[in-house]
Amino acid sequence: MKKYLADLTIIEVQKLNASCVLLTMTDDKALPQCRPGQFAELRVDETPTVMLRRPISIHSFDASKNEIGFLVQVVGDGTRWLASLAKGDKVNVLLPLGNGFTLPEDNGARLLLVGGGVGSAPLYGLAQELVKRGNDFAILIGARSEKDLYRRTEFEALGRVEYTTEDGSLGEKGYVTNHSLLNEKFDYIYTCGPKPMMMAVAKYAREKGIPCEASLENKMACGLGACLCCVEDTTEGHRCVCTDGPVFSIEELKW
Amino acid sequence: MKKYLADLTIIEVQKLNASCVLLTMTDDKALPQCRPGQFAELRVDETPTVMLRRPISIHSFDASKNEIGFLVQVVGDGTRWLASLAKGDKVNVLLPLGNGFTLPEDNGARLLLVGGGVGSAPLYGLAQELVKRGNDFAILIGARSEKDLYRRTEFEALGRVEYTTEDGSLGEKGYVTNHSLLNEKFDYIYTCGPKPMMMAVAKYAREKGIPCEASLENKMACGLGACLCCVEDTTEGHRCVCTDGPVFSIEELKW
Amino acid sequence: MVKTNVKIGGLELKNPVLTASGTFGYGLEFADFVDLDKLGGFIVKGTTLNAREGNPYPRSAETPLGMLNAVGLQNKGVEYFAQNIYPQLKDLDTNVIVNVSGACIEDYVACAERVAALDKIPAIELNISCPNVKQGGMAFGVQPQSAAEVVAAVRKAYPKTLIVKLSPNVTDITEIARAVEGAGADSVSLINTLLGMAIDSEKRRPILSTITGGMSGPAVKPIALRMVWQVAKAVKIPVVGIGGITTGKDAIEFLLAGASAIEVGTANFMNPAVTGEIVDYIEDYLVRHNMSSVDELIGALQV
Amino acid sequence: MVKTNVKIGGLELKNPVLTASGTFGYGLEFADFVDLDKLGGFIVKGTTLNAREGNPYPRSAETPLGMLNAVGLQNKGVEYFAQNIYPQLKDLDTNVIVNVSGACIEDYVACAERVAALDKIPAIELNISCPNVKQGGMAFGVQPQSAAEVVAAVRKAYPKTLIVKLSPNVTDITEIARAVEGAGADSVSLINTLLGMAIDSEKRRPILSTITGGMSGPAVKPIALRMVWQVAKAVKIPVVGIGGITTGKDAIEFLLAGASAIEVGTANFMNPAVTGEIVDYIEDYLVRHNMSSVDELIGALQV
Repeated sequence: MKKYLADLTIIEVQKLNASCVLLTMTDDKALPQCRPGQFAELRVDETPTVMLRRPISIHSFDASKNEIGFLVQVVGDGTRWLASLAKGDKVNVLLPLGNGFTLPEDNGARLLLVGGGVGSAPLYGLAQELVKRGNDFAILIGARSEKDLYRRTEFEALGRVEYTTEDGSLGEKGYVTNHSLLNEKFDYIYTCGPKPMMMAVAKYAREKGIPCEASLENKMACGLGACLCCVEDTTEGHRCVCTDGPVFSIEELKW
Repeated sequence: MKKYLADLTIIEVQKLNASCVLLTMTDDKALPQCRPGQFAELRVDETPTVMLRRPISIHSFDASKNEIGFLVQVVGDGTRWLASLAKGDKVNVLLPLGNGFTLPEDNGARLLLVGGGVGSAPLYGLAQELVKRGNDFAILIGARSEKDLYRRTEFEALGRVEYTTEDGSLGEKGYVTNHSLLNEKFDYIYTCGPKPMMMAVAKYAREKGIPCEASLENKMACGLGACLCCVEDTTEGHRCVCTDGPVFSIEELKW
Repeated sequence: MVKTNVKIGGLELKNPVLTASGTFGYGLEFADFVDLDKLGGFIVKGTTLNAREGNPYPRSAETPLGMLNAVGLQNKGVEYFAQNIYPQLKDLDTNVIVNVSGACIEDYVACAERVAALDKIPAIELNISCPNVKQGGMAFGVQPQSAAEVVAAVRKAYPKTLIVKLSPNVTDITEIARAVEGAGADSVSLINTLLGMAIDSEKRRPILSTITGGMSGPAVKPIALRMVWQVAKAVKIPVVGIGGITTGKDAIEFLLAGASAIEVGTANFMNPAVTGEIVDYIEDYLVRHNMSSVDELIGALQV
Repeated sequence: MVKTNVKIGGLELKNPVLTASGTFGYGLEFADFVDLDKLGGFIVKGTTLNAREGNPYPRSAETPLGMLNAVGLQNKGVEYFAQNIYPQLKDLDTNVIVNVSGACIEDYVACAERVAALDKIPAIELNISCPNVKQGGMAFGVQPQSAAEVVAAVRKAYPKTLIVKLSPNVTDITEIARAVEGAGADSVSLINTLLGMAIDSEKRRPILSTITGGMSGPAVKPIALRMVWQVAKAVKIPVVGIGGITTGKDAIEFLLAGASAIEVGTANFMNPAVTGEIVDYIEDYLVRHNMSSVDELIGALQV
C-alpha cells in the first residue's frame, strides 16, 4: 500500500490530562485510507535532543471528514514537543504504516478488545470500524487509576465498555485478566497495551483456545522495514514490528 | 564586576524588518547596572542544531524602568530562534559581559559614533549615556540600503545623525568613510560594525590622529574568558574579546 | 545544464548521491518518497554468505543528534537476495550496489563471487568495519594487514568495482586506506559507525542488548569530514564520504573535503525523501556558484 | 545524609564532580555562578613550561550538539600561574588540579616539578592527548610506548596524585590505559576531544584556522561512555569520565559505566552554573534510590 509523507495541519488539541493530548489533524489533500491498528511516524526533530520520528498509533480516522487522530502520551522530549503543539501548527507525518488488525470474516463472532492505559488508543479506531461492520464486541480497558483512562465517553458511545483499575477507583479492582467479563464467551481477542498486560491476555487466550492479536510497540527508527531496529523475536525469527506488525497473532509470538 | 545569570522575561518584541527584531526584557529583580558597549550571552539551546549561547550587544539599558534591549539580526538557527520568541517568553541571559566603551573625561570633547548596519546597535546605548552626560557628539550610520538602517527615529531623538547607503537610498551614497561629516573636527571616535568598515574608520582615525575605540564581534563560546575561543591578535598577543573587549582602542589592534 | 555525474572506479554515477547500507533497505521501501532512478545509486543492506538473525532487541538507542544501532547484519543470505530481491531491482535505471560482509575471508569471497554473477550489480561495498558482529566485521578493518588480506582475496574473486568501507575506530585511518588501496580496492567509503554506548540511568542498564553499538547521525559529521579530508589526501582512488549527511549543505562539505560521492544514512530515517532533496540541492549549488560540473567541487576546499 | 566523597589515588574529593581543563578557566571566572567549594574540584586550563600564544583565530566551530576548538594551549606558562594565579586559588576549600602539557618529555617533567612545589595543588592531570598542538600533545597519547615514556618520566618527578588524560583518537584505548597504568599513573581521565573538522560550504573554506580541531559536547557522549566502560574494566586505577556530560543524568551514566569521578566540560559554556546543579542531582539520585554512598553507583551497571 502506498505510503504518504505530508505536513498535516493540527485542527484540534485536546488535553486529556497532564501527560496526554489528543491531536486531530487534517490535510488539504485527501488523507490516505488508514486501517485500524496502523500507525504513523511523526517528525519531532525540532527538539534539541530528539532526532528520530515518533511512532504513534492511529487513534481515529474519518475519511469523510478527512481527519486523523493521534493520542500522544508524554514520555520524553519528542512526545513533549508533540504535546506542546497548537491548533494550526503543522507536523510532518509518514503514514499509513504497519499491517493493522485483522477484521473478522464471520460477523457472528463475538469479539473482545482489551486495552491498557494509553495503549487502548488504536482500539478506538478498531471499535469504530466494528460498529460500521455491525460486529458484536465488548471493550475492556485497564489502567492504574481512573485518571489514566482516556476518552471514556467516546469509547462508551461505541458499545459496551468495562474497566479495571489497580486502585479500584473505577470498574473492578485489579488487572484486566481478572475481570468478570472474561467469564463470558468470546471468539476473538484484540489487545494493545503494556507488554506484561498483553502477555497475560495472550496466556488467557491460549488457555481458552481463543485466537488473539496483539499490537506491539517496539522502539523504531525508520518505520519502513529498512533499519531492522524494531524487530520482535517471532516463531519465524526476527521480524519488523513496523512492517510485519505492529499487529501479530499470538501464535507468531514467543510469549 | 559581578555577573548575573537570569531568566529574563520578554516584555516587547518589535519587528524592525524581515531579519531583525528588537527584544525588550525585564526581570522581577533589579537588572545589574550595564555600561554602553557591554554585551550579554543569550541561551538558545532549545534549537536542534545550535548549542552555544549567542553574544548580543546591549542596545539599550534603562535602570529606572529595569529594562534592557537587544537588537537581534537573524543570521542562523540560534538568532532565528531568538527572533521567534514572543512577549512573555523567558530567555536565560548571562550579563553584563565585557568592558564597554570608555566614556570621555573631557566634556568639551567632540565625539563621533560610527556604526554599520545592525552593528550600530550598541551605539544607541552609548548615545543615550552621552546625552545624560551632556557630551557633544554626532552619529554616522552606514548600511547597504535604507531598509538596513534600524531605529532611525530613536537615534535621531538623541542628537545629530548622518547616514550613508551603498545604493544612495538614504543619506550620502557610498561608505561612512567618504561621508562629508568626516570633514568636521572630532576628538574621539567610537565604532561598531562589520570589520572592513571598522578597519576603514580606524585607518581614517590614525591618519587624523584621533583616538578611536572599536567594538569587536569575534565568535565566542563561554563569554567569560575561560575557553579562549574569541581571541583577537593584539599588540599584547591573543586577548579575549569577551573579557578584554569587546571594545579595544585601535592602538591595541593590529589593523 | 550542469554536469553532476561522477566516476568511482569503473562505476558511472549520474550524481554523487548514494545511500548508506542498512539505512535504505533494498531501496524499494523508499520508492514512495524518492524516484530511485534519480539517485546516483543505492547500497542495499549488509549481505552475508549465509542467513543471519542478527542481535536481540533492543538494537537501537537515541543519542544527542545521533543514534546507536546494533542490528548485527540481519539478512537472509546472498542466495536469497539473488533469487528474491535482485529480480525486483535489476531493471532500475540506477546503480544498485551490494554491501558484502563476512565472518571470515572465505565467506567474504564466496559472497562477493555470488554477487559478481548478478549482471546488473556493477559494484560491491566490502564492509570490513561493522562494529556489531562478534567475529569478522570491524576486526578486519582496524588493522592494515588484515584489511589488506580480505581486500586482496575479494579482489581476486570480484572483477567489478570494489569499494571498501572503512572503520573510524582507528588511530590512523589513512594507514588502513593506503593498505586497502594497495590490495586492489577501486575506492574507499568512510566512515562506518563509531563504537558507542548508551545507558539508562534509572534502570542502571545498557540500552542496547549488545551493550555497545555503532553511532551514526549528524553528531558524527565533524569526525567523518576530518577522516574523509585525511584519506582523500592519502590515496589516489576515489573516496566516498559517509557520516551524518543530513542536508545538501552537508553533502557539499564532504565533496569539498575530497569525496567523489557521498552516502546518506541515518537522515533517511528522519526524512525518507531526503536523498532526492540532496540531489536537487547539489544541482542548485552548482548553478548558484556558476560551476559547470560537480568535479569543480570535489576536493576544492581552499586552505 | 548520603556519602558522595570519592578517592582518586591519594586525592580525596567531596563529590565526583570536577571540571574539564580549558572549559572552566581558573575557576574564578565561574565564581559568580557556582560555589567553587561545592565542587569535588576543578582542573585549570592547560599549562605548559613556557608561555604559548596558541593558534590563530578562528579557534571554534559549532557542530550538531557539539563544538570544535583549536585553542592550542594558549597560556602564560607555569611560572606565571605559580606567581599570579595560584595565590588566588590556594585558599579555596576544594581540589585545584593543574592540567600539564608539553611539547617534549623534558617540558612535561619541568612543568610538573614546578607544580609539585605548590603546596595546595594536590594533583596534576597530564595531557598527552591535546589534538591542537603540532609537536607533543596527542602524538604522545596515541601510542602505548610514547605514552608510557612520558608518564614514567613525570611519575619520577611528581610525587602527588598523577592523573593521565587519554586521547579517544585511537584503535584501542584500553591498550594506552594499561600502558600508562604500568608507567605509574594514579588515574586515567577520558576522553579528551575527538579530532574533527568543519567546513563553510558557501565560502568553501575550513571554519578553523587549523583546519581540524577537537570535538566536544553532548554529541560525543556515547563514544566517551563506551571508552570509559572499556577502560574501567581494563585497569585497576580509578577512571575519571569526560565527554559531553551536560546533565546530572549524564554524570550518573558515567559513574555506572565505571568512572569514579567525572569532568564537566563544554556544558559550562551553555550553563555556567551547571556543575553545582550536577552535584545536587547526584545527591538527590542517591537519596531517591535509597543508596547511602556514591560508591554504590560506580561501575554498578547491570549487564
